Amino acid sequence: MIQVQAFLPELWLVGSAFLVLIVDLIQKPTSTKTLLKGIAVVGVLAALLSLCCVGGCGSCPFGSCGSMESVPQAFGGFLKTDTLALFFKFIILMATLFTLLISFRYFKANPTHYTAEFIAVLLFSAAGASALTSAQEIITLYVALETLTISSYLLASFMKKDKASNEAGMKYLLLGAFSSALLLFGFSYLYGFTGTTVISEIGKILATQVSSPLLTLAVIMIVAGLAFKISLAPFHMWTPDVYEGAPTPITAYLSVASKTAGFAAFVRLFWVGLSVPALQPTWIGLFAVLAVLSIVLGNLEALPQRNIKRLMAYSSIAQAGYISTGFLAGGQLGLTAVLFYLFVYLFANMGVFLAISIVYAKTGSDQIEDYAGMWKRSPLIGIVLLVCLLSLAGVPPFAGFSGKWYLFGAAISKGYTWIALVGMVFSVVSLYYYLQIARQALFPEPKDPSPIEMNWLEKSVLIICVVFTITLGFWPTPVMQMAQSAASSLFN
Amino acid sequence: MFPVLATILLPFAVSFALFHSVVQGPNILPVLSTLIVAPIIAAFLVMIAPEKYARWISLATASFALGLGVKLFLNYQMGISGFQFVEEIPWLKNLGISYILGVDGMSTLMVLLVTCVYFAGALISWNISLRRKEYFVLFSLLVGGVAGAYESLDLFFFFLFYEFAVLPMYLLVGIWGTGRKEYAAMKLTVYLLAGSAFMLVGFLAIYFTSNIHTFDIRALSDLSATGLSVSFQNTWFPLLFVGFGVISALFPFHTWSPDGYGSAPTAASMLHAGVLKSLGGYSIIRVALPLMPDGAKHWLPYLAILALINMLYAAIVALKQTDFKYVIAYSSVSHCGTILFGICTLEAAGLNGAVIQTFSHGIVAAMTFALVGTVYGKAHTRELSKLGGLTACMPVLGALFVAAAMANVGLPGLSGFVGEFLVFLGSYQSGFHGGFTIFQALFPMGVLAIVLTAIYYLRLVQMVFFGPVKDPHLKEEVKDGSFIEILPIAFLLIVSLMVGLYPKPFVDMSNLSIAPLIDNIGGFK
Amino acid sequence: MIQYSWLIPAMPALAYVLITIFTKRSRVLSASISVLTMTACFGLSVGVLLDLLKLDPANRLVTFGATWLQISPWQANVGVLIDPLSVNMLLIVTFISLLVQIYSLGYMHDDERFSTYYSYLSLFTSSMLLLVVSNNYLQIFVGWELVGLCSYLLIGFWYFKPEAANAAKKAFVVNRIGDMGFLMGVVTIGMVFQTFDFAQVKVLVAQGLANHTLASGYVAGIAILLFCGAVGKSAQFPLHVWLPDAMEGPTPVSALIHAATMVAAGVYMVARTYNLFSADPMSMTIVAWVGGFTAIFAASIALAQDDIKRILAYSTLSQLGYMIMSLGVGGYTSGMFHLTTHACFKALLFLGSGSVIHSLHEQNIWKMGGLWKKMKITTWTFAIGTLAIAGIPPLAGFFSKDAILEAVRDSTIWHHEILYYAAVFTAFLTAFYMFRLFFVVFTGEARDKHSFDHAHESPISMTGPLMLLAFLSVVVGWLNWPGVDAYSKFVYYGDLHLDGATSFIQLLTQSWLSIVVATAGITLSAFFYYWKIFSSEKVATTFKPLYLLLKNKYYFDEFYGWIVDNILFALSTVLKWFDDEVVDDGMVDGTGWVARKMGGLLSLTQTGYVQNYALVVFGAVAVIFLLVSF
Amino acid sequence: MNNIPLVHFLYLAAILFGVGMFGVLARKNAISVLMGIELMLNAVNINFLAFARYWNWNSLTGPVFVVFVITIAAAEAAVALAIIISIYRHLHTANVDDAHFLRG
Repeated sequence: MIQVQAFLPELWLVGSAFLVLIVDLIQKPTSTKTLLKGIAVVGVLAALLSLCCVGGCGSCPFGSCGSMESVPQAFGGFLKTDTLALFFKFIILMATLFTLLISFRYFKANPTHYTAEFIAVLLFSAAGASALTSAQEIITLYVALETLTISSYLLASFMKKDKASNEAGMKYLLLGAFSSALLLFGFSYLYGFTGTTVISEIGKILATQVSSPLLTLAVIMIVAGLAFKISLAPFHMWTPDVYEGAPTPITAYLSVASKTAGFAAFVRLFWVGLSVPALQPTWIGLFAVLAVLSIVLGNLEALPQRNIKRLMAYSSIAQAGYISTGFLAGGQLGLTAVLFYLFVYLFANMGVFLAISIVYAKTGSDQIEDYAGMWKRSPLIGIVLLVCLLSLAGVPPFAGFSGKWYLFGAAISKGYTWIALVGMVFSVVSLYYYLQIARQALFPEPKDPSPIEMNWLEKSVLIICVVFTITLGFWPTPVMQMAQSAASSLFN
Repeated sequence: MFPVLATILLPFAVSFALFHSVVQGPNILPVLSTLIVAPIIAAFLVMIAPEKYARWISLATASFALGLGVKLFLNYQMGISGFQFVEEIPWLKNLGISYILGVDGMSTLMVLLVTCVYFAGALISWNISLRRKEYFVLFSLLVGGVAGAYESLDLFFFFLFYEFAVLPMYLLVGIWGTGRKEYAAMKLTVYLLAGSAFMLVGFLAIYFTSNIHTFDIRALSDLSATGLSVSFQNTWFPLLFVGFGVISALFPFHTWSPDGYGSAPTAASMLHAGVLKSLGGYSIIRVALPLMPDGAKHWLPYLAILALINMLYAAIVALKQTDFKYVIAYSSVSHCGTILFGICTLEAAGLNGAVIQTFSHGIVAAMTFALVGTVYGKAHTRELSKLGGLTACMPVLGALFVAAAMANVGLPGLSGFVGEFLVFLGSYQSGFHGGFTIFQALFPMGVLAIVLTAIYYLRLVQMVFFGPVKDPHLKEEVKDGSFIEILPIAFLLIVSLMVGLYPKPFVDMSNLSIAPLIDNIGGFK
Repeated sequence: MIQYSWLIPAMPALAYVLITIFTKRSRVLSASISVLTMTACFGLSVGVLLDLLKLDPANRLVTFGATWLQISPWQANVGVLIDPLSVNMLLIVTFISLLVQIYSLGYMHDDERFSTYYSYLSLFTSSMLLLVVSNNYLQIFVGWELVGLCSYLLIGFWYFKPEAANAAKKAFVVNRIGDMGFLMGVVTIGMVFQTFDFAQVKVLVAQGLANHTLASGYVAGIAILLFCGAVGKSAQFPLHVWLPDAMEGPTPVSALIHAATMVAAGVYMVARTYNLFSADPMSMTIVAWVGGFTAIFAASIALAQDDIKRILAYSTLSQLGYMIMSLGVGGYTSGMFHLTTHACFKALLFLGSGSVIHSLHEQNIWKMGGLWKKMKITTWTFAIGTLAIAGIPPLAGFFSKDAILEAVRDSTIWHHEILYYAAVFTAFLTAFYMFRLFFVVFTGEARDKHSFDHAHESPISMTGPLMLLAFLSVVVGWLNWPGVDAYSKFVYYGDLHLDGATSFIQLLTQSWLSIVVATAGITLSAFFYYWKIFSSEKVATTFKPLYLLLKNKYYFDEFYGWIVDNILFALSTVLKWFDDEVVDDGMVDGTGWVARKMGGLLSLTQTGYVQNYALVVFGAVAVIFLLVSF
Repeated sequence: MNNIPLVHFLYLAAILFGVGMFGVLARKNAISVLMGIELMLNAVNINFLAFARYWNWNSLTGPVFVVFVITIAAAEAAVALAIIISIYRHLHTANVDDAHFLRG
């Protein structure tokens, strides 16, 4: 049977996407796009609300998820929206919402004729991402993934006039396609070994099998294909170029939404499908290597950066590494840590990118030295940069700190103390470049003291980011509980 | 002058009146939380209030906090050892984290120290003009963090507050500093956080290795319950020691301290040298020793050498400094060496000495930095070659500086002596147990430090305050300290005198937490 | 009265606080507060003395105290111990400092920091008395350090004079070096005996030595550590260098601190802890020889000095050497007795020189001369002081110095005969250089007309104390008038035994040698400087190297200066370089530099060529596969 | 053709995949790179079908997957061509190496 709740959010997104396109056709081209924006925002908000009905309770998104009588599912269980999926969906949808906001400011700065298309494609890719989180089966997973990525190719290269954007798009596309080819090849062998594409079935069947080189190859290729999406080193090479070239809102979107989706895929595929004695040591070890590599490379390469978007790209590589430590630790604790950190990461990163796009709209530059004296031009942005960046660096009392506390805690609980040590040492390195930005923003007097204006919406969103980032630092309890119930839903 | 006095006395009285009822058992008012929250609230008030009220608000809060600190000291029941005024709120049950505050003798002293320095700092920053609002916001936040670090009994919150204090320091140094301030600020921050990286991993390792999954220090202090293996302790004790040591400027991780203090604004260096730096030694006694006694026994004799190097090395380097403030900074490093050395002795006397020395160093270093700041504010230079004969134009400050120097030198009657004497006693005693230990060799060299300290401090006094006035127009322009400038320094001097003249209450206080600890560990015997 | 004895150190401390906080403005109030408290202290001390005399000689010891700090097993007390020894010191200190304070009324009259001066004096007296009445090792150390501080403050009282500032620093640091040993000694005592109390330690040492649980060598070690402190404070060789420089301070200060009281603290401390020293001959020998050597060493230097105060300073050194030596050879009573008499006549001499300096504003004796015409009282009193120190009967110096010589002669320590002849020779030298000083300054013709013309006798506030002290310098010695032996019966160690003469005549006959050398010294210097039959210049030129050696104090200042500059400060320079370059720039900034450079190098891998990225992906997969499967 | 063993198909697929990968890594023209990717995808398709036959034809999983792959490949190609054209507008070449302005 089919329960609509299982894909209600996706319905909302796709629906509003089409609506946007249609309305754009009806409207006369000169008209302001406010209506479209309205529709999009409402659509995403509706999708967010629909999470509640999926959760089966009216009150809070996740309130009674633990005590839900039946997990809504559709297409013969190919889509199953359990609490884990809900958590991921929430992050993705929030990210989409933020992206929309950012993009409004961004397009004020460099206008385009294709606002409607942009919004629609964004919503499509969001739908893909959100479907991905509840995919229980490889084909579904693959289709959702491609929906996400192909539309993000478009988004990345959306600024047709801008050479950088085009280059970014092309690189992203070629490499993305290449990596998904690898992924598929891995899938094909996986199918070959098990004869099924249902993840839980795969797990059952592989449980009895012994490891074989081909199977290992398959696993490695799958890891490679997905690691590309969350930009784990050494599959991260595309990230800086694409992040720098793509329009700022898309950079934000990629750094949060598509990462989250990638992790969702990882969690399902590996902790349900491939957590079998024959394979687990292999891919956990593999992840340990990748995580450490990303932490080291990401942080070190971020040091010499001058362009803030590029810097954030490297930082996001490092962050992926941190999250992977929690992922490879696995189990209730590890996954909780991953989910919580993603939640934290959402607000911190989005805050930074919103600030970036606001500054860019004013100064037309992404160079760090142009952030000089931000405290005077707009105190709020100064605070946002300080708080969010330090949260990314994992400095108390900001959310990133408690996030890292759980991630490394999970890693250590499984005996990966050395990874935790590397992680901590390099988060000190990261502190160096994050503080470089904060320093520019807070210490010197501005060259051009003209204030940076923003509308009430952006103001409030920035404030929300700050408030969340600070509060979650010393009072993570509620979100942690949600994350726990979400993580536990994977195992029962 | 009178409004200032009013702003000081009223909140002081209020806090006394408010907490007159704070006693053991179910205490009505969460005094410890108030100590943390009050500065943070003050920060918010400063944020919203108009700029001209900023300093008044922070001064009022400071004296309120001072009242609390004194009250705490008075109301602490000497009869019962162990933690008092405990507040406990479960935070994340299944992760063993809960919000626990509590003080024993040692931390009561530390809280008193914090409040004293906070008060003095608020007065010293009276004439800050640049970005005053932000300054006082950060200043108050800093204090809140430090107070929390000294009070919290849960490793998670301990760490949280600990680093919470580091961040405002970064901004204070970076924005209101002098000289290579941005470099210094960055260095200081990166250093301290690098040190804390080991702490965090160590804490987590302890949590997951121990049989009882909790971050509650009280529970973890029971080795039989935690069952941490000797090998584990031997691995992690040095790492934690170094992690904590970094913030106490342990050689060779001390170089943040001269640069940091050299360029920090006065109140910031007061708080940092006086309070934040003391956190290192404090946390070793509070966390590292009780949690990993076997590791301590194994490593301390070697770490003692590092501590000794701190004492002597910093003292010798201080001899040739040309910058007024750098001498003080190195002397502070040297004194921290004394503290660490006292800890390394693992003896009742030594540890008590370390605690008293921590308190004393806090007060004295704060006083000295306050003086340097005030003098610098008047003479506009810290070059020893340019200064000289300042007593002629600022007799009171000169006299106070001589007093401060003597306190640093460890002259009896001032707080410095008590701590150092106990440390030496402890180190020799530690040398006594189990035949020859390294301490018998180290002890005389430790004593050598008091001579070196005397040399460079008297050199300082001579070059700055004695002799003929090098710069003639200093004589006309520069006037002696005003009431508001003298007040905090005199206040700190009085505290130092109180400890120096009648140390019994303070030593008893610290011994309340040291004696049981030593009983558990049992020295090197 | 004894139960109030704790007030004796307390009152001057109070005076200090009052002056510093309230009466800085008013000179009169400050001075009167200080002088009145001092009078009260003196009266109280006399009262204590009388009380003590009431007690039976066998147990003239009263002690009480309160806990100062406590860590089991230790309990450090602050307490009072009243016995003949401490009462003796109490009287000296309170009396001399009372006189000095009165004297200073005149001497410091024109100084603008008059009140501060008096506050310092009160502080000094208070800490000195704290040291004196102490009943435990810790407290004596505390007082010890505090007098050091006051000496620092008072030497550097004229801080704007670079020499004064230097001298103050030097005094403090050199003392600090000695105190290092003292502190180690105190700590060791605390370790070994688990207490700091004099009485208890005394008992424990006796027991330990009796039942051989305690090696006497160990006690000797402790004693020597303590003695380091005495060497520093009493300016014994090799830590003597600070005392002559200390003369940069105001002259009354030199009289009080650097002649009568503080420098005697070392002697007092040795006497106070005598049971430790007497436990083992080794420590006694060391003490005796250090004292003896200092005596002759300093006396020889005094021969060639030109500054009136420095000559007196060196004579102080050599007299202190006498006392130390006397203690070392077991002459406990004689040492303390010499301390007492010396306090009187040396204070007298310093105050006299002060009155000279006050009128001439000149310290070089070769610019003085013929002063007896202008300043009768000063001249007469000074003459008495000089005779006293030269040891001419029946003045004070004679009795005490002769007792010391006796003690040395009769002692049994290693090569005491050498010490004895050295001491006798020192007596000769003392007589010589003291009269050299006297003749040059007071007799003959004025050498510097200008300063001579406006020379004048000092006011009564200064001459009064002079006369009083002169009187004492005559009579104090009579305390030990043969047959009476009042002092010896009062202050002694162990059980009372009186040896030596029973009548004055017998004493004179016994000690013919010291009288002979004294008169010889006087006559010789008269030949040189009064009748000018011999020419000192000629001698100086003939024995030029020797003369220069003495003139330059055996080059000790240069030697120590060289050590400080070329060892300590050189080391400091090296370490500073190490700290800045190696630790900081190298290790710390180096790490950051490496990180940034690595970041730069690694980011070169981002070539921007899409196919390189693809290649990396492929390569990574291939490598991982190979690693995993093989 | 039932007697052709599975491994033959796999070898074929592997070779095809390799060829495609070579195209991706070596060819400079963006279009050829794209074609290389298409080859890789088709190799995957062969795998799927082969495996599908190897298991059983009743479950349509393999073929269905193939259908999806083909569709998505088509979509991908569409987007790709669009982007390449727009690149061409800027650089007047479709050589992937000429687009290397974002680096470092």
